[in-house]
Amino acid sequence: MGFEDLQHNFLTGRIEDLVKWARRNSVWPATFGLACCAIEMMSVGAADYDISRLGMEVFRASPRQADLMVVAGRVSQKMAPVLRQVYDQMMEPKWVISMGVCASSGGMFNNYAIVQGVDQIVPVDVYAPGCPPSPETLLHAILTLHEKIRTGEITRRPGTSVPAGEQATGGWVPTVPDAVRVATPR
Amino acid sequence: MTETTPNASTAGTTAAIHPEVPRLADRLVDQLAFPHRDTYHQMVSAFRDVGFELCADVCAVDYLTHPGRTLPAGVTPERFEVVVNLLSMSMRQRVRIRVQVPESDPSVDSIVDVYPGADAMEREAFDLMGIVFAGHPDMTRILMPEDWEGHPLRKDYGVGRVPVQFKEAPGPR
Amino acid sequence: MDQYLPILILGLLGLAFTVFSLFSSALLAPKKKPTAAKLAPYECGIVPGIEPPQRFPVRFYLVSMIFIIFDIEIVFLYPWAIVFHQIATFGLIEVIVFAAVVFVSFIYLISNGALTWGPPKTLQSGMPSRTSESTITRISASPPTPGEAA
Amino acid sequence: MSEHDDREQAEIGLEDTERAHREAEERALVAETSEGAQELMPRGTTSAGELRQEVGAVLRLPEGGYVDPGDIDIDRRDDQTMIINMGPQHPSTHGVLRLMLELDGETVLRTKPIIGYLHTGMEKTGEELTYVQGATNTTRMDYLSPLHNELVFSLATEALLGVELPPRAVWIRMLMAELNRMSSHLMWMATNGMDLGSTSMMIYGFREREMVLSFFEKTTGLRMNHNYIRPGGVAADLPDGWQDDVEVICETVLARTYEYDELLTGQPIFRERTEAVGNISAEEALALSVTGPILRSTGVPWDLRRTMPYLDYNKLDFDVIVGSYGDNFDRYSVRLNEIRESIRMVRQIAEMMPPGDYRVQDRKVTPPPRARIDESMEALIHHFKVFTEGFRVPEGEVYVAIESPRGELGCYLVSDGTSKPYRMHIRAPSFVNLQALPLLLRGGLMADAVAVISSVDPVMGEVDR
Repeated sequence: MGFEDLQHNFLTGRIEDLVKWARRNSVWPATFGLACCAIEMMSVGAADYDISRLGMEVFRASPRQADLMVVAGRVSQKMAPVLRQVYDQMMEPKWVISMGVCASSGGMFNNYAIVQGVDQIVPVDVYAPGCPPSPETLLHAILTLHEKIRTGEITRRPGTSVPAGEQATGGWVPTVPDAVRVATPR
Repeated sequence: MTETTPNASTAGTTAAIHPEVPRLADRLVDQLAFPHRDTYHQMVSAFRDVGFELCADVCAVDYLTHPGRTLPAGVTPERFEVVVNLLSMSMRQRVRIRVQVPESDPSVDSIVDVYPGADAMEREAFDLMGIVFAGHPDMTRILMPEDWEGHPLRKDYGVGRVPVQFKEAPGPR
Repeated sequence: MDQYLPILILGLLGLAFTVFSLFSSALLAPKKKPTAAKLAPYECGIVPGIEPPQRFPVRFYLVSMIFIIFDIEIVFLYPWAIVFHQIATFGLIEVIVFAAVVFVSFIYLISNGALTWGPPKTLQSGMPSRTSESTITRISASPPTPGEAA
Repeated sequence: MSEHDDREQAEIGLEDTERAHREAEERALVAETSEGAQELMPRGTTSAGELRQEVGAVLRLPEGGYVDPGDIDIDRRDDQTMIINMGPQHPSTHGVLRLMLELDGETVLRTKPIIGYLHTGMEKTGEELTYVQGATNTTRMDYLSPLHNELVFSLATEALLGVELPPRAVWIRMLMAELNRMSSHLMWMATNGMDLGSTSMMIYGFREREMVLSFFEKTTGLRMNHNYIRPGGVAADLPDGWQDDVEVICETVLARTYEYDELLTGQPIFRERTEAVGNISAEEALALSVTGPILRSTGVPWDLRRTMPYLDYNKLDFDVIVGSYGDNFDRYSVRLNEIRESIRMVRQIAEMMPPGDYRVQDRKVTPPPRARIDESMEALIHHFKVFTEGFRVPEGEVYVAIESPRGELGCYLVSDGTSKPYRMHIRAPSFVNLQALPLLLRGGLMADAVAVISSVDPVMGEVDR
């Protein structure tokens, strides 16, 4: 019974995989429903498309207890600083799913009132297309996020130096754009 | 000055519930009224006393790029127009009061003391079109952020369209 | 002596678990200097400009009083539960008397209006027990006489 | 000694700059999300008129009556009350509504709804799109009943065009509008149950709503934002076998409404939180221009489908549900029974659905069927013209109002003869119903505030447009 026959199990797994497995299966979304996509997000939370099988059943209202912010809906210029404030108040590690084309790129409302893409305010991990994305699309986006967490890298390989200006917190820290209110051309 | 004075007699057409109710298209000729800016408030309270219980809608229209609209004789077309939509439940009728507001002094009397429900609609007309309602208790913006300059729904206000970049746009990261 | 060993182990395990869970978040969570936004009070996304007042109405204090009364009562029940078999009937009567005494203070608090919050319900008097059918009227499509008042 | 003092000075100096820096950062943070004059100010700095609005004292003053802040003043001094935000990101505000409340302990004294956090400039976008594309823009306003928005925009366009619809198009529109009313009220039952603590109601409500949405997906291709009702008729005919789907929906949802009745109405908690909470009288509702289930719950029998019928509603036999006390419980029973009325109407529509065309055959308004394009050049030109430049609407202005699940939904359309609306203003019922909140919340508890907001059923998409 050499070392090779040992199949991969709890004992032989690395602690990083354990932490990633724990994080992936208990991502709690913060209720950030803005517009029509919020209704589809609620129906994903309800009985028919049930995300509690992915460990995301409970929608935490306060960002202090949430890991994932699903930006569901169009982000107006008045809402941008509030969205940024809620994102800043979320505890690390945190992720963002930009649900729907309005959040991802301003969608069909290319005008003065809508921020053309929420990635000008917060770093986005997964974009879910659709207007509104059907619950299956949102589930697919959530599974893509799980995949991203699973293959993401937390600890830093020994010997790789910390890039200048970044704290030594492993490869996890996303760079946050500093724009808060994005002035679209008048 | 052609003003259709509101009187009970013109209120006969109650839509009785019989199959041959007049078709929507031909019943749509609502009562229109074109008061002058000074007699606007007095006409609104006159309509209210006659029996128009509910003020359905107050909105503003900017006629900068469409001056040639059909107006009854004697009404001088101005740039802005405040449109008030009153509804009478007892007489089952609507009336649309259209007031011309000049561009030089875009202000008109507020009807909040006659119809308290018009408070938010007037704030929206002020916010998006820039028409000040004199006597309104809380004349501030309602939809746009507080430090927003300009009134977006005016015709000379750009749509603010961000040109769609087809080339590989440098992402924030 | 050996009968106390399980209690000791249990105590140590409890201690170990609390210490581990305290330091595990410090061990595993990313280290970031808390920014001003994170330290700001969370009020539904808005950073409040007006400082919350330090004075709170007395009602909140009364509710905490009720909690403390029953909390202490429970604390006394634990030792009683352990020796319950030895002091069978006497123990039962004694604890009932104890609970009654504590309950008297609860009655006093209720009579003082500790739990009656908010406004008196205006429509309460003379309100028949309503079902979703009882308080609504149905107006069917019978052709009304012209000019029927709303 | 002095070198010790210098270090101390330096430290204090450092501390001051540190604190000054932190305060500056703090102030910048507050400035970012504050809305200045739109917010609720402490009582000392608000004007008497604004104070009256925030307290919800609405009824008209006797002529020449003067309001001195003294009598509105609540017997609490300024420093005992607390002004808090029930802000844009809140589980119970049904979207991004921000309510600033002045509280004395748990009792609400003053309220000021601050909206605009979902302002999408749809009326400006409406002026950019042609009449054919207009419905896609308005359908995203009230995203719980998108078909009603499309219906009001199409009715306004057709009123300007003066075009006559074939009967089947009219009846398909009525069918879809009533099904949409059912799905919107089911959604309201779900979120209202959740707000009052019965999370099982949320699951049941969504389960029934999924059935209606699957029928929508089968007919229009999308679960929401369908762009199905267009000026000139509907986009596509009903799928075959639609009668059985509609019959299954009606039967199941009708049986389920009695289950909801059993689940909620008898429950003492539900009763305690809805009876005599958020009262509004008929005069106050009319003064505040409130329409829809809230107005009907106060006893005013005003339903546009009955009193000012559009489409063919006068040929349907249905009841207008009217409450008596005007509190939360009445609004709940009005909406619950409106679901049953909608089911009755859908069944009648299913029986009396006329055959024929589902859209106007005038090729200037509606594109020709897809197959015709390959055969005739003229059809190709019509198809190309309708979809690129759109059809021209004669110059004029019109106001059309229909009964959406939330109240009177009106569309004021001004056209200048080109193929794009000159001005499109949508009279959103939630926008006006929301202004009744200061009156409804005054004097109630914080928990009642949650129940009242959910009973007003605002949809922020149509409030902020």
